Order: sequence, then C-alpha cells, then structure tokens
Amino acid sequence: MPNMKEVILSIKENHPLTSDVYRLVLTGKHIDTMHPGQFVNLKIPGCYLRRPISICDMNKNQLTLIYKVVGKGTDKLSKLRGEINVLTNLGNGYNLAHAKKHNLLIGGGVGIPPLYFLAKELKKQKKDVTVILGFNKKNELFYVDEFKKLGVKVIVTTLDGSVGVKGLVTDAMKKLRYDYVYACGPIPMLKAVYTLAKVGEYSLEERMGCGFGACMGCTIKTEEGAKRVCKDGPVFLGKEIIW
Amino acid sequence: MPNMKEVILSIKENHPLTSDVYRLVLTGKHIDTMHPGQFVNLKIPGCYLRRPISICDMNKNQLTLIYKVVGKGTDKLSKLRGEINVLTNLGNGYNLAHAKKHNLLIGGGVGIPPLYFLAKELKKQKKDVTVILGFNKKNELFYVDEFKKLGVKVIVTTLDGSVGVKGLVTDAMKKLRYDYVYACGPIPMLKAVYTLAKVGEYSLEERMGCGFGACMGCTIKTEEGAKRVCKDGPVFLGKEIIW
Amino acid sequence: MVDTKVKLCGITLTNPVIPASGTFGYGEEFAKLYDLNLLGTFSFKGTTLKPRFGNLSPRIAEGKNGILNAVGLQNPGIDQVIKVELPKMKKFFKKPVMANVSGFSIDEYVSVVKKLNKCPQVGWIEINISCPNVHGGGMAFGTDAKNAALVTKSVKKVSKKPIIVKLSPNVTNIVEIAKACEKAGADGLSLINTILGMRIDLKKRSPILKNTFGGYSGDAVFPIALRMVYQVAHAVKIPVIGMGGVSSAEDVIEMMLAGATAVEIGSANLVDPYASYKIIKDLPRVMSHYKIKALKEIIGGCK
Amino acid sequence: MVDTKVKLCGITLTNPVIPASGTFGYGEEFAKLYDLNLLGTFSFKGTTLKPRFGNLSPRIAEGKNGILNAVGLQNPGIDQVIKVELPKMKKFFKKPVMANVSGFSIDEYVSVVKKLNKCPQVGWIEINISCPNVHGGGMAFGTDAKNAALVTKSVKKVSKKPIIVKLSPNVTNIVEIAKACEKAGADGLSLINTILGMRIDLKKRSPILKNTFGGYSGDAVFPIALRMVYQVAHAVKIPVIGMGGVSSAEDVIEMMLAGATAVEIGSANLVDPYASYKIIKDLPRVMSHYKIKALKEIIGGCK
Repeated sequence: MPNMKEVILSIKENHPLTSDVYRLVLTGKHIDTMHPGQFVNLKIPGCYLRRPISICDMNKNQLTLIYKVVGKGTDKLSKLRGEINVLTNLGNGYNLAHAKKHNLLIGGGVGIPPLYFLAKELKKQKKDVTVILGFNKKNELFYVDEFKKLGVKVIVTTLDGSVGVKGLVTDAMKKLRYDYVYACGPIPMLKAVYTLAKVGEYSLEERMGCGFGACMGCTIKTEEGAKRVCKDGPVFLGKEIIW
Repeated sequence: MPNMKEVILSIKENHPLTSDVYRLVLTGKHIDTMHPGQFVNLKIPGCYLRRPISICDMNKNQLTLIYKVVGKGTDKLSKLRGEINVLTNLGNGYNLAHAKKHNLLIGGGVGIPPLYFLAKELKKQKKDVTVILGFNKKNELFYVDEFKKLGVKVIVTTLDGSVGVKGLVTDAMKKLRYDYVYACGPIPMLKAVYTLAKVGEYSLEERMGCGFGACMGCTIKTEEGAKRVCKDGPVFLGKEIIW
Repeated sequence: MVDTKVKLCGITLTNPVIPASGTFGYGEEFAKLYDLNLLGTFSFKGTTLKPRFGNLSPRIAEGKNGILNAVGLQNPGIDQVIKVELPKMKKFFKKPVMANVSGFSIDEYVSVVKKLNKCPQVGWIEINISCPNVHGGGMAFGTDAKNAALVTKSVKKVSKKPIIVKLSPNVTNIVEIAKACEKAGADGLSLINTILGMRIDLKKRSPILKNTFGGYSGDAVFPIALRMVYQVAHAVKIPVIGMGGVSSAEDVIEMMLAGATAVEIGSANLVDPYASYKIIKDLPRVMSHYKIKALKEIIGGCK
Repeated sequence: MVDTKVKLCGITLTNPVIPASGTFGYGEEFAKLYDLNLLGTFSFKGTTLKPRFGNLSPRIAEGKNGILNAVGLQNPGIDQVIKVELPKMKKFFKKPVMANVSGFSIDEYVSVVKKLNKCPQVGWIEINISCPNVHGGGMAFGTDAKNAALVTKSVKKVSKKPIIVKLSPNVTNIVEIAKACEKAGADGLSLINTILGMRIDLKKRSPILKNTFGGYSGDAVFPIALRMVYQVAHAVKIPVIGMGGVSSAEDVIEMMLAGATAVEIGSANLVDPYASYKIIKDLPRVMSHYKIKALKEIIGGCK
C-alpha cells in the first residue's frame, strides 16, 4: 500500500447535505488511490490537531468526504474555501477479499460515508450488496439515492419511523440473509450488529493525535493486544474487538 | 474626536513598494475621518496581538497604510488578501494648528508615511511645507514622487549618498529655514532632530498590547509624567519627551 | 429566557462575566464603547499604596496565541484612585466594582484595604499575590502557602469587604496554596494570574521584554487555567473565579463546569475591545445550545 | 556554507534537531517519509521495565494552539524494545539514538538503564522524571528536588551512557530541581516536559480525557518553555536540551539563544510528519538571515 503523503488539495465543493452534515469534494493531481475504509487527515486553519475523515468516494484526481459539524473544528471546516493541507493514505480499510455471496453493509449516521465507497467497489467486483442506512429522523437522511444509483439494495431505518423501517439498523437486519457484514457507526450500534451477525469488519472511531501511528493517542485493547485505531485500524475484524 | 471603532475593511491593494516596504489600501463604508499622525490596529490571522500602523493617506471610504515587513506578523500581513479587521481612530495625531510659516516635515524610513497625510493636509491649509525624507540607500526609496505631486519641497537624504544629500536628515536640516518641525522615525533620528530644532512634534513608536490605552503596555516617562504612547501619543511635543 | 445570574460572596451578578484587572484600566476607555453596566462587574487596574510607573519598555511581546506583558503594576496609587478614578467611574458604572490590590509588604496590602473600606463603590477586594513582573513582593507571596495565608489573614482582619485572593499558576501545587488561603479566611479565590514566559529578539539576540520575563496570558493558557480551576474548585468550599485565556461564551461555560462561580476575561479585551460585551450577548445562545437554563446550576457540573 | 554541528555530552550531532520522545515512536513511521539519518538524533518512545498499555481512551484532546495527551507511557517494555525495536531501527537509523526511560521506582529506572548499557545503538539515556499522565512515580520524581537528585544519582551509578534528565515544568522553581540533578551527576538536562492541562466536553459535561488531566504541548507552550530553558541554562554548567512548542527553524534558534545546546521537536511531528525534516532543511536559510555562521556559537547568546 502506498505511504502516507502530504498534499495540498483544492476545495471544489463544501456544501451541506443536511442541517449539519457536509460534503467536501477535494481535487488535485497525485492523489494516490485509496481503499474503502481508509481516511485522510485535514489541517484546518485555527485548529492545532488535524481532523480525520474517512473517504466517501474516490475518482481520478478527486476525493469526496462527508463530515458532520460537531464542534469548533468542523464548524471552521464547513466555512473553509480555497485550498487545504491533507495527509492521505491513512489507516487500513475494509478487506474486500473477505466478501462473500451476500454482503450486508450497515452504516449509522455519519458512519455511512465510507460504506458508499465500499459498496461501489464491491459492485465493481460483481458482488451482491445490501445496505442498511440508519438515521434518527427523516430530515437527517443523506446519500440514500446515491446508494440506490450504485444498484445495491438499500434499506433505510429511522428511530422515529418517519422513513423506512422504524427502529434501529438491527431491526432491519433480522429479516435479511447475509454471509458477511461491513459496518461503520457509533460503538453501541456496532456492538449490537456484531452480537447479531457474529461476523464481519467494523470501523472504529477514536480521538487521534497524529493519525499515522506515532503518538499512540488512539490505542485500544483488542483480543490481539493493544492496537492503534489510526494505523492498525480503523477497520477491525469483529472478533478482534473487545466489545 | 470620534471614538475608536472596529470595522471590517476590504483589501484593495497590498503590494510591495520596495523589497520589504508594502502599501496596503483598505476600502469600506463608515471609515471615520482620521487625522495625520493617528494610527489603526490590524488583526492579522495567526497573530494574537494586533499590529499598529499609522495612516499614510485618507480618502472617502479609503485608507492607505504603508508598513515594513520586519517579522512573522508583518510577513503574514504582506500575504493577506480579502478582508481585514481594523480598529480605527487610535491615538492623537499631529496638531496642525501649531503649524507656522515655514514648516519642516522630517521622516526616516518607515516613519515617512504619516508625514504624507500631514503634508497633504497642511497644503490644503495653504501652509509652506518642506519635507526631508531619509533613507539608507537608493533601492529603499519610496513615495518621493507622491510627495512632490503634493507640491511640497522635497529633500531626499541617503546614508550612502546614492541619492540626494549624503548623510542623515540632520545634515539636510542645517541649510534650511523653518519655524516648526513635524517628525517621525527612529528614536536616534528624532533626538538628533530635536537637538537641532528645539521645537516641534514627534511621533514615537512602542510595542503595544491594545493600542487604545487599556493595558498600559506602551507607557513612557515624559516631562509631564507617565504617558501611554497609544492613547496620549503617539505624537508628543519635543519638550514633553525625555530624550 | 435563560438565567445568567450568579452570586459572588453575597452579591448577585446579573451574569458571571468580569473583565480582569490590568486589561480594563478603570473602565474609562471601554465605557465609550458600550454600557459597562451590562457586565457582571469588572476588576480595576491593580492598585498599590504609592503611585508606580512600572517597568521600562518594551513591556509587551507577542506569545504564540497569547501575549506576554511586563507592565509591572503601573498605577496612580490608592489615594489618586479614590480621589480621581472612582468618582469618574461613578458616572458610567453603577454596580459594585472589584478593587484589585497589590503590595510589596503585608503592611502595604493592609493600608490599601483600609482605605478601600471607605469606598461604597467597591464590592469586593481582589488581593493580587501573584504578579510575576515585580521584584520582591508580588509573586513571592503567591508561590508560598505560608506567605499567602499570612497576607490573607492580615487583610481579612481589617477588611469590611469580601476578600478574593488571586493565585499564581507558577507553582508546583496550587491546591495547597488555595487551601491555605481558605483556611486564613479568604471569601473567594481567583485564578489564574499570568504564567511566567519569555521571548527573544533574534536580530538583537536579547530578550524582547526589558524585564527579560513577562506574564503570559491569552487563549494559549486556557487548558492550564481550566485544570487549575478544576483542581482548586474541588478542594475548597469558597467560590472560585476562573480566568486564563477565556475568549468566548463557550469558554465561560467550560470554566463554570470546571467549578468557577464567575469568570474573568483578560487579554481578550485587549485584542477585541468589545470581547466582554460580545461574550455576554452570546451567552443565551450558547446556553440554549447546551440546554442550560440557569448558569448557577452548572457550576462544578463537570463529572 | 553554514555550520549546524553541536556537541551533546561528548557526541557530535550534525545538527541540533531531535524529535522528542512520544511523538516519534521508534522512528518506523517517519523512516518511510524521509531519511532519519538527516536528524541530529531522535529520542524514542518512553520505555519502562514492564510492558504498559497506558491510560484508557480518549487520550487526546485539542488544546488552543496545542495538544493535550494522556497516553500514559504505553510501550512494549525494555526487553521487547531491545529484542525487536532496536534491531528494526538499525536498518534505517545509523546514528546513536537517545533512549527515553520512565519508571515508577528507583529500582525500575536502574534496571532499565542497566539493560540499555548493553545496547551500542544507544548514545544517550534520557531519564523522564516528569510524565504528568501516570499515577505514582513519573512526575512525582520530577516535582521534588530530593527525589529528582535521588533518581539521577542512582542511574548515574550504573549507567555507561550519558544521562540526560528530563524536567517537569509543573513546578514553582525549576532551577532548584535542575541544580539538584546537576549536583547528583546528570550529564545533561532536557526541558520542558508537558504542562498539566484539561479540557471539558460541553455536551457531556465531563472531561474530554478519560484520565481527566493531560499533558499540554505544542506552539502554545513555547514562551513558557523558552523562559525555563533560559533560567536553567543560566544556572547549570551541563548542556541543556530545549523543547516545548518548537515548530520552526526560528524557534530552534530562539531556544539556542536562550541557552539550549540541542532542541527537541515534539508535537510538531504529529501535525506535520515532515516537521523535523523541514526545520533541518530550513536552518541554513534562517541562519544566514540572522548572520549566524555556526550554531554552536549562539548557544546562550541572548544577552
């Protein structure tokens, strides 16, 4: 896999998809090809630490990221125009070789974006893909049509039932047939999913110092010992994670 | 005199006049009329403290400043485009009512800009004005023609004699007739000028915290006791200053 | 409608925002910009028994996201403050003001406090035992628990006003000093004063500040100040005023969650003369965003 | 052609730039980005006798122009470091490396130092008596002159390598502790370690760091670090390594003018993995700009 690289990219688009979820499209030459589940680390002027964002889509010379405004850093990011300093090729992504006949992708809220890139790549490999997209309520929906355009089966769940299946992503899982799972979202959701599925790969989130394995800031305990979410993850096998 | 005011102004021009002296032209509505010798305080992104710069020229909705790149702050300023946060109406300027028949304006290096505004206002009042502009060498000259266009008598001095009178501004003074002096420049120059002239008003420079009299950061001892350069100055009568 | 009221040593503040001593003069410059009666109160320029010019210039240097100052307690002296500044202040500030007092000996602190007893405008006396920019006295009192207690006890003996002791962050164990002041009778504590720092002029190869060292304040020190406020507020029962790099309504709330009853705004007033005003105006919005109905309810709310 | 060479405890460095312990791992991640032999040397991840997981997450929080960390000395333990990390390092780093050692008892420091004696790759041993993120030991040794001297004397007794003691800034009088270490036989001192700080999550109303407090580092602490380096360098005769918020070649020169013989780069490596490389490449330009022919000539040059 190519090394981490520092690049200056142009902000082609930085617009809201919902009230607080934004799409950031970056362009520039020499963007290395990355894999679904990997992330980049953004230098936001006025913030000391970079902000890690997983890749939502990847085309030649173009990178698409989706992020949620949760604090001062992401708020500054949402107002950023012009150029941005980016560390690319970070982390280990999902392992597409693990895909089986029926693959179930499960995303919750802002955990959904990396699954778009994954679904796209799995379709290229002619794999059967079903996606469950979990939201709280209707006005928080994003990227549902984009997933549909990929030709994958899309199931939407909302906590309040305002759209699709009422309840949690796990409520939608029960009725489905699948041999493998790729998931990304809040820890409680991932835990519930793994408890049901007992298989698959899960992308974890943790506060990071560097994002490339130097500071040990994001280390977690796993069945295989201490692992850095940024360097050894962010994607881990369900059985590795201590739930 | 109108109060200090915080305004956001547009950067119309920010270009070098020499290798390290820049002209910054700011435009915006509600720029209050200021007086020669007053200054503004600029918020430069990436710097905590504002940077005080005296006014070089003032037209309706337009402010002209000239500054020298001396450190990281002014270097950042020289690269700044778009908008800038400015505190206007700071300090007490030169007292034009003190002008006599033959008025001599003396500026050294980056101390020259405020004298341009002063010369312009004195000419409006039909006063007789002679200006001595002191530089180190030829390639550091700026604004000589602008002064000439005001219709004032301009004498240039250079340390190395590459242009005009060889030597210090005081060498050019000796041959002149004048009843009053307005000066701005490095302390040793001001001191030499006052020693000869024994009259006039002198603009002092000091590291400032706030620029509007709150922090006492720029206080100096004067014949009339402790004075704040930012609020009680920056222009002082020669006889007030403890040389 | 949110409730921003807090009670500081028996006196109710309409909001917890207090411009800090040394960044607000005696209020005059700011009174021209906005109605100072919008403030909770403000702490006026550190005052000593005799007039002081302070240190020689340069007294100011740029930090990194902060400011270094070595003003050295310039002030006209308590008699002048009582004769000139307080009457002037009366015209634009109708609330009780906080008097900030510095000294170079116990006697000096005591004499100034006695004079302030006669000033009805003064609601609280903030005893500065932590000025890092003066030699002898100042910080010497604030970096030793015994001395800190001695000053506190001596001024308490004569003071008719609540005594708030302003602590130095330049210590190994600020909790020990805070407890000593509480035990000696302090009615409240305020922290942190500035952190001793330095910058060097690379061209001249000499310190930028004539005084060599200066007090470092501004955004940069916020995480250090917050930690000390949290430590002290959890160790004492008297109210704590939090300060150090506070520049937004969010910062005010973070300080209060750490245990601050009120919050002083310092350097922010210097780079933005409207800072304290803007913070007060922004508080209701930020409070509703974080579902805070009454500020007094979040004091020490960080679990 | 400018001369960037300096001598640190008998070993000549081609330049004074040293990535700091805890921000550079064992070099592996950075060796993929640039040739580490360009560095003066680097100080590897703080190592203890037994393997340590460190603190629970979150271990990282944003400061204000800095970073708060509460990693808590995660490391595989000295045996693993000698067996696995040092041989791996040998492939990409040919210079003597600085071994950073932490402990929770004098015996632990001593045992680790004994093991390092047998490692020819190790040029210096940096004794960390100032980690603010571990309970017991760590900073406890660094905030008391007697304890600091005791650790120093004990490791000096067994060490075959120069001992550099890393000091804590969380003290009232760092000079007193520096002198105690010098008297106890330290060959050099490095400062500052991180400053204890805190941030609070306003939504959760709880500390961002699981450990509540963390060590604050990055640009924001530079003026404080510079002041302490200046104070210590003027008080001791042994070489001082300056660190704390250094992020540019100008900062390196400012630290050396204050009295630093070499300069460690910490947090800057985390936000820009090429930081140390860029600083080294930029040094000659900045040196000529300030008319510096040889770096060793400006050490302590601030008058």
